[in-house]
Amino acid sequence: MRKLTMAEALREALIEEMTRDPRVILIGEDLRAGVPFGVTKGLAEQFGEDRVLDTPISEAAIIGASLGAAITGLRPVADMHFADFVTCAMDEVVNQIAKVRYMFGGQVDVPLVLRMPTGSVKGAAAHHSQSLEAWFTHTPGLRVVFPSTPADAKGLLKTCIRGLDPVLFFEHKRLYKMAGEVPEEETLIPLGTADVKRGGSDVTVVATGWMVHQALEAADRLGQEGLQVEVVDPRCLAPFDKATVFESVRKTNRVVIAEEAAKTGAFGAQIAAWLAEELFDHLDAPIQRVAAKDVPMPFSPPMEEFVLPDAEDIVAAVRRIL
Amino acid sequence: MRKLTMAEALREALIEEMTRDPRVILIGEDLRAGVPFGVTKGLAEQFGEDRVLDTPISEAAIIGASLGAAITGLRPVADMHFADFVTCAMDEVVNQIAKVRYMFGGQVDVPLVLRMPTGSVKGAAAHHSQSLEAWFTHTPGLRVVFPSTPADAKGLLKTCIRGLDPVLFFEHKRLYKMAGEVPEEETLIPLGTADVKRGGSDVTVVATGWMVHQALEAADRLGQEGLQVEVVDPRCLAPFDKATVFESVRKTNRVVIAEEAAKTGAFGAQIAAWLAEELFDHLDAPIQRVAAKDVPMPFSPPMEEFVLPDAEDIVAAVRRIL
Amino acid sequence: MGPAEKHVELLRTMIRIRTFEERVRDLFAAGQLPGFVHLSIGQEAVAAGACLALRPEDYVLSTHRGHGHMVAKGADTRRMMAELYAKRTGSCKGKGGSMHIADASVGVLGANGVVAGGLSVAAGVGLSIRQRRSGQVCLCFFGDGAANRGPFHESLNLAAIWKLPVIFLCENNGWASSTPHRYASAIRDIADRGAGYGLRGVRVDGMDALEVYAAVSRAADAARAGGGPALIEAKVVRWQGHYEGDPQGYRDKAEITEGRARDPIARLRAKLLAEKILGPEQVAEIERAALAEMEAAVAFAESSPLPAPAEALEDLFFERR
Amino acid sequence: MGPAEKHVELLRTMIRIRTFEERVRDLFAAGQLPGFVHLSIGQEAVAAGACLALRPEDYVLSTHRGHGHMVAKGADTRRMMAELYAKRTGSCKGKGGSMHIADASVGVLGANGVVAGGLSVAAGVGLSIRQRRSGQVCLCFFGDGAANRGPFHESLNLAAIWKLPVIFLCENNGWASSTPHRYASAIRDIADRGAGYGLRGVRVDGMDALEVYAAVSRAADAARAGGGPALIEAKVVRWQGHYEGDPQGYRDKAEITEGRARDPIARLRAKLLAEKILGPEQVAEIERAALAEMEAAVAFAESSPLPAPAEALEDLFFERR
Ligand SMILES: Cc1ncc(C[n+]2csc(CCOP(=O)(O)OP(=O)(O)O)c2C)c(N)n1
Ligand SMILES: Cc1ncc(C[n+]2csc(CCOP(=O)(O)OP(=O)(O)O)c2C)c(N)n1
Ligand SMILES: [Mg+2]
Ligand SMILES: [Mg+2]
Repeated sequence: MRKLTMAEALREALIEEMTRDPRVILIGEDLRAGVPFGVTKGLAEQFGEDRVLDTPISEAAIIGASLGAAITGLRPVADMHFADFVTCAMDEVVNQIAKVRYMFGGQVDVPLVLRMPTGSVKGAAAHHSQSLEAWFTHTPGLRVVFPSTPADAKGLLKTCIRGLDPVLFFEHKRLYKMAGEVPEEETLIPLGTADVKRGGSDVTVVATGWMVHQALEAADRLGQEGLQVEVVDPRCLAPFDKATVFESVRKTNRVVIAEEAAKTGAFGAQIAAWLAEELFDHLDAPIQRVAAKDVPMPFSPPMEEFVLPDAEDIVAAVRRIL
Repeated sequence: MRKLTMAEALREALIEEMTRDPRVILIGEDLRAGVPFGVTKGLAEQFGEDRVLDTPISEAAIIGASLGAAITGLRPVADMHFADFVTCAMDEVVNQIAKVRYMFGGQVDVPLVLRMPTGSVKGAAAHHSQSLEAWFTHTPGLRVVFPSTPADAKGLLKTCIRGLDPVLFFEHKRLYKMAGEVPEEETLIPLGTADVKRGGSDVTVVATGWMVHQALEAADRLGQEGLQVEVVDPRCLAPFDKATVFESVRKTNRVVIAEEAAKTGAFGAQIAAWLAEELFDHLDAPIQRVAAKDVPMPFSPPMEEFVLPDAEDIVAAVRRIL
Repeated sequence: MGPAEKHVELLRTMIRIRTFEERVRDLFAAGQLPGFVHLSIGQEAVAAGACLALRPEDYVLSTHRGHGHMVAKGADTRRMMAELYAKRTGSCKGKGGSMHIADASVGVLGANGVVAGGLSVAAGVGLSIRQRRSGQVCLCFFGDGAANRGPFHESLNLAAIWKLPVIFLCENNGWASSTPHRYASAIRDIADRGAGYGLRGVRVDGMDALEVYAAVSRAADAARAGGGPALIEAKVVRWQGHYEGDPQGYRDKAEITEGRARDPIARLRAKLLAEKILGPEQVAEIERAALAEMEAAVAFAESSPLPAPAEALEDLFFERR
Repeated sequence: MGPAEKHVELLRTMIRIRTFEERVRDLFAAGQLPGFVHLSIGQEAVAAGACLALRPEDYVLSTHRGHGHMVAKGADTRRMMAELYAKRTGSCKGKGGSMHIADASVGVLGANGVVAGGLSVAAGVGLSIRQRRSGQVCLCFFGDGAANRGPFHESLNLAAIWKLPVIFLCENNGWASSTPHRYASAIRDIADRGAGYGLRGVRVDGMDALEVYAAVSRAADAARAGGGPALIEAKVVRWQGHYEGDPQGYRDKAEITEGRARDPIARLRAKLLAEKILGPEQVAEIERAALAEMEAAVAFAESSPLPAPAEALEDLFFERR
């Protein structure tokens, strides 16, 4: 199958959906130039500046405007530039976008996708490295999607753009340049479906985003010792595919949860809580969590590497329970 | 001992600390009138309008300004009016207040307290009822305090005002009018110390804020059946007193975690995750969680009551594991 | 409608709003309504004048003080009253209440519990109008207090650079809860902030429905013609407390009594009587009709069922799962 | 300092900034520095002119393009360079990097990774100055792009109603990353937004250090005298890309070359030479000294140790636990 980077796969999804539906518009900072990750480069030339809207640095207005457009007939795909800046539009996301449909008793649909470039890139430091997805899984009314491969990114983004509910779509910055097979034929991936990235019977590693690849690397290493590690990628944090995760843990009875966010209060804690509440009798060992240390992201590489979790940490966590 | 409402206890703490330290100032909306919860009423007359600053409706500027004041010699106690509006100053809280000390390598101290009136009051609906503390326990660099009694509120607020680290101080709206004993003599409660509100040996209920009182009511009811329920109030979510909670669970081997926030991704999930990771062998039953249903707060009382957790839910959770 | 009919329509709308809200005031005082309510009694001329200048297909973004905006834009007062009663038959099925009341069927995209929460949404509605070439306009109400929040700034700039058909209408009643506008804002006239966005801010007497109507009509025509957004400031008086039950210790009695001496309804009524556009009997008939309408609204609300508790789980998403 | 000395000081500061940043540009291109850097080459006159008008005890809030502000306010270039090298000896112990560089010992309360993140903080610094009656002022740098964010609006209004000693200084280089100011802002001159806060906005040629110095001096005197905040807009040219490595496909070559033809350093140098305030030899000496200083800075940085990984757990709180 042909290979695309995640950035190319996302662009393809945008092109296909913009071609298919004239109501789809893009709105955000530096979209026409495709700064900083290149996903939207060239789309203004292709679809016109009416549908690829560069904006001032006005996050609150951009995101609030996306809501206004969404409830009156458009299907905006907004771009947060860096997920860190969602803090500048937090009221619009949490108090408006997530709640209007409910507060108004279902009078409006909110077909809105907010793309969130997330996670660390070398030396980006405290304001350009955060993994904030947990906040939004704790905000009723939002869908939270977090793909780890080009194919998943494309298939999920297309589904989100066609949907009628607001989505925070997390894209890990380190994955934009990572290539993977992407089917030529149209593929829509339903929300709330986890994907088993690697089968195994000894231990389950539930990982998200960049950590999926760290988990696969860890699985390779442990595999050389004859350990069968199953790697499950939820792909979608809300709605969350408990069935697939539970099925895996029922089989392995051991689980490691790996994510890049600061450990305390991260989404992995909720996964652990579900297992401890609903699958307790199938757990043969403590639930291991691998995540970033609880500090802002430091600039200096040695400290940054120390703070970030990696394959080595996953290997160690698996060893603790096997 | 004399009794005070939580609002009176908080006012006393403010008066004592403002008297003791001229650097302490109050900043927020409608503070002079003491709207809406009365805590700051009369303080402008007592300490002057220079130290009790009413502001425009400019949450970002108010909270950002509190930071600027804190790192240059004042000790601001800012008021969020309703915790729900922290969304309007999220960048200032998360990217500035929580991170400056760290990003700058410890060059500045941040003696700042942000008071957060939180939780539901009858019919307040989606924008005035939220319990958002979990977000901030997931934000390295912040202290998160959540007292459930007038005495704890006073003792903790005094400690926070004297400290040199930023604190989000949650005050449950339904507790302002609740009276409780408060010592006359000066009492400072250290952060990170949980309090066992009621001893028991059969099951541990870890509860926060308003739910502490629901837990005590549940304990009474179950007590009539001879069940010994221990109720632990962390009082401080960050830093979190694992030792006291773990000690209780080591004794009871059964735990229910009760909070008012929407269940998915709430702080209780992190408590459950700690137990499942670090105290697994002492758990004899699934970790039960009692929390609000995952929807925005509806306006209509029958729906609101249905969404909110209460003593009955705690009783049911205890029965599930005994 | 000819001018005379329009004036009569303005009077009728103001009387309907006043009657609705006086009913709400009394019902709330009697403990019949949960939550809290903010009333616009005294400010009716803004809602009535502005909405008469709109077409049915136009949009409105409202505020926490939004009953008048709903009535003026044509919302069903029965479903409105039922919403305040927290009944299943309410505009929002009892999920919103006074602070989140909305009726998309008449273009009201919602009151807002967050001050200035509607301005950026309005800009986006304007964007969608432009993209769809639908010829609609979006009217966004907000208060003097809201004009000090960041979204005011970002939204006006965005609407201005894109020339969006949005009318930003500030109801300056001089107060943001207990905080006086003269204290909270560095300048007296919010209209003067328009210059920061290349807009000529317009100032009108918000106690004069005709002035409001004229100003919003001009702005709507310009917006439909592609002239871009407008900023209009209507100076009004807040007759009531910030919320019902507000002791208003912060406000001196004289200001309240003087304020109440200015009544947009009495003013227009006198004018129409003087100009013989209406006779006393016709005015009385309008008042009777409004009373009857609100009686019916209350009866409808009271006889409506409360939502079943589990209905709280509905309406969160379009896709069930 | 007499006028002549001040002019020489301005030139020296600009040359030091330029020399520091050209070094950084080359080191970054050579892959010596992690993360990303935004350079202010071409904009040196603003940092130099503004900071010369300040006292050592005054405060500065900087931006993501903040090296010049640091140098001009007196920060140690050795520790600055070490910070960019991510070394333990850096201004922020390697935790901040270029985008979060700060030196509280000279009053620089930090660059900021969030556009407009510093404005509200500056208002609070002004508040604390007022409460402490310390006679200081706070200078807040920000860009044209930042002027479209809500905190600009809220912070200027707050500083204005409280008459805080804060100087809001906009470096308008015509670009916010790839977005032109003329597209993103509804008005050309950001200074004109001052009127919305009762401030007389001041426009200066940001390529002329003397003009900037004069304007900020006046604003600082007024602020110290209790006259409240100021809004100054300095028009400048961004010589480099938005960040180092920016291909600038969005910007036409002519604009860049024309822009680079305008050089604040050459301009002042020529003036001082023409007025015989300095001779060529003295200018060369200043340049040599700057080169030597930055050589020493690089040597210091390169010879400094990287932080130990576990140092990442320090400096989060004052209270250990
Ligand atoms: C962001 C935000 N801050 C504070 C509040 C609390 N609050 C509700 S209404 C109000 C006053 C609003 O004043 P204004 O905008 O002038 O409208 P008015 O009440 O006068 O109609 C305040 C402070 C809020 N709802 N939202
Ligand atoms: C709130 C926020 N939005 C977007 C960004 C990404 N960003 C960094 S610098 C920049 C441009 C800033 O333009 P301006 O304020 O004019 O400063 P300049 O870069 O021209 O010095 C942008 C969009 C950011 N850092 N913060
Ligand atoms: Mg008002
Ligand atoms: Mg710029």
